[in-house]
This record gives sequence, structure tokens and C-alpha cells, in this order.
Amino acid sequence: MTDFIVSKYNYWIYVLLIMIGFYGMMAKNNLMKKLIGMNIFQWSIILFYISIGSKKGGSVPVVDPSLHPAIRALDYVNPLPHVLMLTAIVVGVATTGIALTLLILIYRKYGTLEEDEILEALKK
Amino acid sequence: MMLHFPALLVVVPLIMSFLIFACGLFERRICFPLTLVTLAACLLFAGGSFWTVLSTGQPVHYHLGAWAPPWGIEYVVDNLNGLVLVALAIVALLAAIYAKTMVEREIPVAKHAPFYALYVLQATGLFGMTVTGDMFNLYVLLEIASFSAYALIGMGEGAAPFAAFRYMIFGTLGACAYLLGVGYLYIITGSLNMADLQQILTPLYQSQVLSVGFAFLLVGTGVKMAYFPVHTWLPDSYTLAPSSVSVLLAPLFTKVGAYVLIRILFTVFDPSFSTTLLPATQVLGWIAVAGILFSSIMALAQSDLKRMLCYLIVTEIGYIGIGVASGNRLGLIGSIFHILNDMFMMAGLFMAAGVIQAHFRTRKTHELTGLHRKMPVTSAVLVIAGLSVIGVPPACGFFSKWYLLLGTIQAGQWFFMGALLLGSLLNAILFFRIFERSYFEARPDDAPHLGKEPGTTFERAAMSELVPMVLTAAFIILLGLFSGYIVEYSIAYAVPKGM
Amino acid sequence: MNKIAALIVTLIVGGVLFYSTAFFPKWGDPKQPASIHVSPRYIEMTLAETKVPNAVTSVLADYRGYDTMFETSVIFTAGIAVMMLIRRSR
Amino acid sequence: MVKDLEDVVIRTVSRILIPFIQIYGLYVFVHGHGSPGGGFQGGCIVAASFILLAVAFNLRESKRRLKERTNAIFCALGVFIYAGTGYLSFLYSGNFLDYGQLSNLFPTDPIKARYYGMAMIELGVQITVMAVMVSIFLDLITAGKHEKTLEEDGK
Repeated sequence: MTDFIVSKYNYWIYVLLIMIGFYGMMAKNNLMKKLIGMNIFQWSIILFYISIGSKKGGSVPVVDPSLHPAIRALDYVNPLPHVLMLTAIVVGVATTGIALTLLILIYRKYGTLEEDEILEALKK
Repeated sequence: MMLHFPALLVVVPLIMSFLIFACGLFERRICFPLTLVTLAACLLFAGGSFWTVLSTGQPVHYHLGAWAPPWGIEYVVDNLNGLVLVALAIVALLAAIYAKTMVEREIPVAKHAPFYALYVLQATGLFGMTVTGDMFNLYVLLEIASFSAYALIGMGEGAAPFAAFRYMIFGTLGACAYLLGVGYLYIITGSLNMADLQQILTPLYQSQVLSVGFAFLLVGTGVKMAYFPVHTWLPDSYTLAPSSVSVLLAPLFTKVGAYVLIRILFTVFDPSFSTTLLPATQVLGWIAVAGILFSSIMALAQSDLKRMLCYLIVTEIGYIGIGVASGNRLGLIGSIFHILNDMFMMAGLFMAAGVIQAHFRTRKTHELTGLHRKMPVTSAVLVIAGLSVIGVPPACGFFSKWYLLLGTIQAGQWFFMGALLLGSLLNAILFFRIFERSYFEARPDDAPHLGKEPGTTFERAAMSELVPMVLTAAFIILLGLFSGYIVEYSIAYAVPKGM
Repeated sequence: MNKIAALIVTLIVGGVLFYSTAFFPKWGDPKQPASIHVSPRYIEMTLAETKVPNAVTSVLADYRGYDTMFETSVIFTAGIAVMMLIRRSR
Repeated sequence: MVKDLEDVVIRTVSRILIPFIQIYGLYVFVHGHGSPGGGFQGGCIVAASFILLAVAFNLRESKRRLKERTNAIFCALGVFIYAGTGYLSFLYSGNFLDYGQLSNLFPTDPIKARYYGMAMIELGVQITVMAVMVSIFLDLITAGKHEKTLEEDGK
């Protein structure tokens, strides 16, 4: 049983992070806290992808030019998830940038970031 | 030169958006002509690549960076996305022509450069999502289309930033669900290319990881498609968006989401997987039934014309869901054809709503009395598009609903058929209420004929607004008349063999 | 009220994720599908095909360079979106 | 009194540090091929130097160094370089972004041309990331009130 847990502890942690982020996005009333929950959610998916790419005994995917013909894929970590996650990180940054801008606009218009207060203001 | 068209279709608007932004900083007036030129070029590229598919009968494969598929990224244009691409290009061009006077009216002058750049980036995202053959590339294009949508909606009046923020929360949730689904497929196959995935996945259909990944892909696409339970972001954001933006987003974004759903259900996964192994299409169908009833009734309850049309979009997506859920050849033909028709129908309706709001200063349906005397062309377009949504023969809506009905009958799903008919009935009530007001109720003379500010003259709708509307109405009729050819020569080949 | 609904939904999603994680290949296993299907070519051929020792850069800029172009466009979109939304204009 | 002292310390230190941050950013960018680095990381580090400039000194100082308009142009320029190298391969009827065709342009064999193609790509990414990070930062901290110059010329 312990081997079952230890052999996949990266994946257990990523699931916990997703639950925290997901709860933060759904339940929080303050819009800024929703945004923080969204960031946790995005970064847990990045952790998931990166832990797919790891190999036991694999080193940094910078290939050693000296042993050019005899490069074995086993010695190096899988580079593809790292490339995909560079894109996901950039998307996360862009999301946070636009979300903060919208929050400033909302605060400029309603003077609050609490969702229920904004909904009251909308009803009037 | 023709063989580069699939890549040019996405890359030309991308590079033009940078040019539009850079030149717009110096000379604001150059933005609109550049946007028109770009979208016209996109129409040429989309038509050209679809023509090569039709003439050769083979899907067009385009290797980006000259790398073979599982390693590099590949573009695939076949009968399914060729049609969607051409319809996207036409509606995007018409929406751009329509947006000229709307942008002058709604968007401050200093913001024209970024606005038009985001407008073209939105089109780039939609084209890229439709034409790509790589799952992760589709995610990146999805994000480009979504970011430009959030920003464009945030430009609206009143509570638009708040609506845009809620749309962003939902949209990011959907995009992350899609990314998680791609991750689950990647962890058990190791590949990202759609064609490659289909080969590797067939022996793996029993694995639990695959079914959870499939569920995440469906949830992610469902959010982008505004499928029933996760559609709540749509009414607020498209109603409060500037009318030039809602004319571009409303008809196109959800339909590309529907196309992605069909691509996942029938190209990445074997049709038998989603119909027999997992009751996915059954679940989709029953949710669609609930969605159609709920959103039709909600549309009836709306007094705001634009918000009513937003609920109509959710109903149309429900019809597409039922076509997919019936899981047979006729149903799928119906849903693909409905994606095409709905782009033009919704474009016509939202254009009419935008002109009414701009010139009649009101969106309340009960204030639209005597519309046809003041704005004959707009009310004519509203009638044609409305009849098409209801499903009256000359217009295209009838033919796609006809195939959807045949699909449900063949599949023996009587509740699905019931939902289709009831939905059409509720749409009929919806539209005849408006037609009756605009045509048969005379406008009392004492009522300020301009709504809020009495005394201002009633300037006629500009030509740049009327021409695209008339063209859209013409396309609705043409699609209806030539529906036989469209289905026979193109959509029939889009349906996978297994169905 | 919606806090309880959100908690229930989170627990359901968490349960589904825990269930599917149980069937994942072992973490860091060199034989897992992700490490044997597509990526060996990136590592072994990166010097032969692109003369770039850093496999991540060669995949980023060459094999999947098209993704990175759109990634840079995402950054550009965010930049002009912020510039458009937040500027006050008369 | 204390406030002035504090300013003096921060300003002199940052005045010394900023050039070295920029050089380090370029170092990370240039060594993208051989070691972990590249356009994104280098761009962020150079952007950090401009942000330090804006934080340590006042906004007018940083706007004097990097004007609003040139920053917006840099945003578009970087991505334009990236897409432009993609278009170059169309000249030699190669697929989009196929650097092998660049060997007709550069006097090298197709494989080395890929090396140079990637360097041009990373340059485009570096410029855009640097410009966008600075522009988002300046927009967010001033909440949109500093854009006088862009306003008038926009007419």
C-alpha cells in the first residue's frame, strides 16, 4: 500500500492543489480570492504536466554534444511537457493580467470587490 | 501557392493584427480598412483550401515547420472543417463591415487600434481552432480567442467588466478542464496529434484514465460551447458587450466550440466509443433536452431583445447536442448543417438587434411597436432570420432541423424529437410576438418616436450596417435553397464511415 | 449556501481525480507511454537535426515552434487588452 | 529626512544594478541554445530592470527612458519578427516556419540554418515579452492615468 502511495505522490499532491484551487474559485465571495483560486488551479495543472515528463535517473534535457552519436533517451528527462507548460505559464500570466485589469475596472465602477455587493448594485 | 492556404488562413490575420495595432497608434483611420483587407484575404484562403478538399476529395494535410505529424504540428482541412471555415470567414467579414459605424459610436477614438487588433486576433483564434489537427495547438488558439473575447466584452457599457470577469472565470475553468483532458490523453498515449491519437487510443478504450480524460474534454468544450448547465456566462457577457463585438462573438465562438465537440467525439475518439462503450451521447442528449426547454422558456421571459437572443443561442446549441446525441448518420449531418446555418441566423439577428439599439435607442421588445415603418430593412432581416430559427422551409433552419428530426426518429429517441418540436414551437411564439408588435401594432404618435431623447432626428441606418444584414439574410435563404447540394457533396463525406 | 454546493462539487471532482490517479503509470517510470512514444526522437535527434544541444529549446522553437508563436501572440493579446481596457479616455 | 535618505540609498543602488540586470537578461537570452534560458526568461529579466527603474525612481524617469509609444511598438515588433521568420520560408516554397529553407538566405547548410532561425525566434520572443511585461506593469500601477502621450496622437 505504501508503495502505491509513494510511487505516485506527485499526482496526489496535484489533485489536492486542484481541489483547493477549484474550491477557491467556486466558493469565495471576494473576486480577488476567486482570481487567486484560479491561479492555484492553473499552476496545479502545470505541476501535473511536469510530473508526467520526469524519468528516474534522467538529467536535464540539455544533450551533451561530446557523446553525439550515442545519445540515449533514457538518460534525459522528457522535454515535451516542459515546452507545453511554458505555454501554460504564459497563458496563466496573461489571464492574471487581464483579470487584474477587469478587477480595477470593477472597483472603479462599484467601489467594492465583493460579489454580493456588486450584484446588489446591479439589481438597483 | 494553393497548398499553403491552410497555414496562410491563420498566419495572415495574425501578422496583420500586429500591423493594425502598430499602424493604428500613428494613424487611427487605417485600422478599419486593414481589418477588411485581412478578413477578405481570410475568406480567399478558406475558400481556396475548401476548394482543394472538394476537388481532390482528400483531406489537405499541412506540416508546420516541415516536421511529420506526431513530432511536429499538423493542419488538416477535410469536409467537416472546410465548410465551417468558409462560413466563419464569410460571417467574420460581414461582421467587420457591420462594425464600422458601431465602433465609431461605442468605442472611444484612442482605443480603435487595440480594438481592431483584438478583433482580428479573435478571428485568428477561431480560424486556428477550426483548422488545427493538434490537441495542444487547439488549446493555445482557444486561449487567444478567449482572451480577445474577454477584452472585447470588457469594453461594453455598465456592468460589462463584471460580466467579462465572470466569463473569464468560467472560460478559464473550461480551458483548464480541456488542458487536463489533453494531459490525461497524453499520459496514457504520449502523443498530441489527433490522427495519431485515434490509432493509439483504440486498444485503450477500457482504461479508466481515458474515460476521465474524455469527461474533462467534454466539460471543457461544453463550457466554451455554452452547453446547457455551464452556459450561465453567456447571457450577461454577450448582452452587455458592445454590439459590434456581440455580432462577431455570438454567432461564431459557440459554433466553433460545437465543431470542436464533434471533432473530439467523432475524430479523436471512435464513434462507437462515445455511443456504446460510454453512454456519453445519451447523457449529452438528455442534458440537451433539458437545455432546450429551459433556455426557450427563459428566452420567452426576457424583455431585452439581445438577452433573449443569447438564450436562443443556448437553445440552438441544444439542437446541435441532440443531433450529436442521436448518434447516427442523419443526426450528425443535421448537427453539422445546423452549425453552418446557425452562424448566419445568429449573425442576422444580432446585427438587427444592434441596429435597433443604435437607432431606436431601446432594446425592450415591448417598445418595438411600428418598427417596420421606421426601419423596413431591419425588420425584414429580423423576420427572415426569425423564420429560419423557427424552421420555415425557404430558410436554412428548416433543412437542418429536418435532418435532426430524422436522426432522432431513426435513433428512436422520442423525447429528443419532442424537445426539438417543442423548442421550435416556443421559438415560434417568441418571434411572432415581436413580428406582431413591429408590423401590426401602430406606433402611437404621442410616443417619442426615438425612445429616450425626443426631438432628435431619426437618422437612417447607414449603408455599412444595412448591406451586411441584407447579405446575411440572402445567405440564409441561399443556404436553404442549396441545402441539398451542400449536404450531398460535402457534409455527407464529413460523417465518419463507422456511423 | 453556495459554499456547501461548491464543497460538494469540489469533493466530487476530487474523488474522480483520485480514482483516475490510481490508474496512472508510476511517477518517473522510464517505460511510461509519455516517455517512449514521441519524445525519444526529440532527445536523440536534436543535435543531428538542429545542432541545438538544449532539447527544450529545439522542441520549443523548431519542432513545435508554431505553438510558441501563438504563445507570444497570447502575451501580445494580453498586453494590448490591458492597454485597451484600463486606459481612461475622454 | 529619513525618507530622503531612503531614496538616496535605493536610487544609487538601483542605478548601479539596472545595467547589470539587463546584461544578465541578455546573457540568459543568448545562452538559450546551450543551457536553460531563452526568449521568455531573458525578456522577463530585462523587463524586471525597467520595472526596478519605475519603482526606484518616479514614473516620469522611467517613461523618459522607455517612452509609452516605443514600448507599444516593441510589443508589436517582437511578434512581427517571429512571424516574419516564418514567412521567410514561404519565399523558398518551404512550409511555414521551416528554417531549413533559410539556408538559401544564410550561407550555411540547412541544419545550421535551423540554429540561426531559432536564434531569430528567440529574439522576437525576448522583445515582445520585455515590452508587454513593462507595459502591463505600468498600466496596472497607474490604473490607466499615465497615458497622456498615446491619447493625443491617437486622433
